Amino acid sequence: MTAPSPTNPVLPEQSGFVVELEQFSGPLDLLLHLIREDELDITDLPIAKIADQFLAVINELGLNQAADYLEMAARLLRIKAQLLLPRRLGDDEWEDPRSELVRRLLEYQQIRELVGWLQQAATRRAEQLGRGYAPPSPELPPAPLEIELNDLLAAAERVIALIPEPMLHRVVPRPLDVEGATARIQALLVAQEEFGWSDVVGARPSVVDVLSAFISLLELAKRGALRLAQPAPFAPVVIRRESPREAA
Amino acid sequence: MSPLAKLLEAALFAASRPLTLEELATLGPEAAGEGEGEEGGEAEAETRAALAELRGAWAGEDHGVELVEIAGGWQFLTRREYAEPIERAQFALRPRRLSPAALETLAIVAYRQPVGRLEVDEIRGVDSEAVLDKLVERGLIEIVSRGEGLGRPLLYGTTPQFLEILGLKGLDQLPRLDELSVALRPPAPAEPE
Amino acid sequence: MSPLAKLLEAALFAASRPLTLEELATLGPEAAGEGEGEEGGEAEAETRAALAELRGAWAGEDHGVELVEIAGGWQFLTRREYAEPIERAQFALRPRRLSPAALETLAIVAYRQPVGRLEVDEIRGVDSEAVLDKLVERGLIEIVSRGEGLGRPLLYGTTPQFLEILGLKGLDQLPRLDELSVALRPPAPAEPE
Repeated sequence: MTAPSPTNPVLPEQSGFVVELEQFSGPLDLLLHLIREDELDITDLPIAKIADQFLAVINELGLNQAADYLEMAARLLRIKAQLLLPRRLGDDEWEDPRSELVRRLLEYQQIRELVGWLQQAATRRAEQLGRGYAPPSPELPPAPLEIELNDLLAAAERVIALIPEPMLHRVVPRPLDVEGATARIQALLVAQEEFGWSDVVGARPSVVDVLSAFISLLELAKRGALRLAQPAPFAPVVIRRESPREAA
Repeated sequence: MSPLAKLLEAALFAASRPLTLEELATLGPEAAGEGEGEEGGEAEAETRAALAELRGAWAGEDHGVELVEIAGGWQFLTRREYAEPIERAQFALRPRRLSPAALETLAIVAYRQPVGRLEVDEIRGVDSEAVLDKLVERGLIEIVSRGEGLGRPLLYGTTPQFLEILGLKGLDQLPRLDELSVALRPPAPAEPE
Repeated sequence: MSPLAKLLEAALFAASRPLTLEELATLGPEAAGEGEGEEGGEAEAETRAALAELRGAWAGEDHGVELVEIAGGWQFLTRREYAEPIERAQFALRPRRLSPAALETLAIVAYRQPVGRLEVDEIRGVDSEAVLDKLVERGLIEIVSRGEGLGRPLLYGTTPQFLEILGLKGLDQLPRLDELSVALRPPAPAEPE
């Protein structure tokens, strides 16, 4: 028996990996290898022989720590034992204990055949190269939004911290009234070129007011209707009307 | 060439993946300044005509790249004879080869889709979770639905990118199972394990 | 075109960066099988000639793409008049149908809103952060509030656009859960984690 020797160290804790490193992609692959090597008839497997060989190989390769291989070894030994049991002559009910394994082997063999086909197709496709370099388009408009969502949410939290204590713990009972906030901001945008946070939410905002306002500000900034700026860290946010093609 | 054909040429040349007729049709009429307010069907017919024109122009021509039908769409690719020198000059890299485990898993997903992990495990005889995850990550398979039964398992199917890396027009170009030397059993009627 | 010009075309198309004349010259003679044992100067002259030939083939009004010299290197560029429509179509080129994963997530949000990511993860059995982000980006869901508890998780709800796309007047027009064949899990009775 000439099992290929492993070229890579075995990593017992990652059985999926072991299999890839070795020449065999799993216990079924190993079984097929043994069958092919000895030119055995797959539909009339000499189980005792195969089981012994299988055990020897997985010991040799250190695969006896991989669960998938162990399970197969156990299965082979069970079938071997079942075949040793005497059976009554002319028992129509008798089912060959090998049949399930044979079915799986045949199925797996077919998969291996498909693998060969896929590999060829992939190799052939790799003979043709696709477009490599896509130059950045000079036509791309600059991104309208300059503030990260996370930054803004962090800012929102800071704002919320200013809200009177009891309100903080109240569950927001309904979806935020973003529409209302949006309408308000849009009205302000029409009236003024630039305004501040408190113009939007008023002097004593609720949590709902604050979050609604922030979400609509975000949305409007994303659409390019306005620009948000903060002159300095923790400084009040300035909301400015965004006019298209503005020469700043 | 017509303006639309030239536009398609430009789009296909710029893209690093195949573009489908549907996608090309979104470029169409308005962009090329032809017609107005037409329905989707009309735009697609026009695109189809322009595509045929473009194909015609490229079929006879003598170029280093060619227009190829692949993965349900169209893509410019270099002619086979040039990949080797281009790679040798290190101007481009060929895609990494897939491991046997990955190909096995792909084969099973391709033929049994939609298929759950347990079935893949059973056919391969090994735990395939990591391989499936990697294939999802590489965009070659995706979760297409959920099965019935316990835990409503995720079911996988192949993506257009799977066809792309194999250079296939569609799944129907895969070999039929009865063309293989061994026959695969039909999908099992829920066998008790 | 000469073999060398075709090779240059393929290389310029496939290269992951613009290529200089010197770089292109390394492809040249041996690969195209022209001349032997020539000096660098000769190879470069040949490459220059082939490049001129290639440029000529792509010049004129009849193509959507042109060969352009930029910053000492050569590259294929989409003609100016086509660049803009292609750029514009980039948005349309994105898949227009939602993936099953996205639909699933959307359904959970629609029926359980306001709902946090952890609950979505738990229901779907996979990490849903990326999907949720994409849905927000597409304007189908939005952050509607923050939940109580550790880290005060973001809670998602559907947007008016979600209803619009589905052609619904309101959320109450969604089919009731018990009308669905595969019902989403009812709210769990506060399971201990």
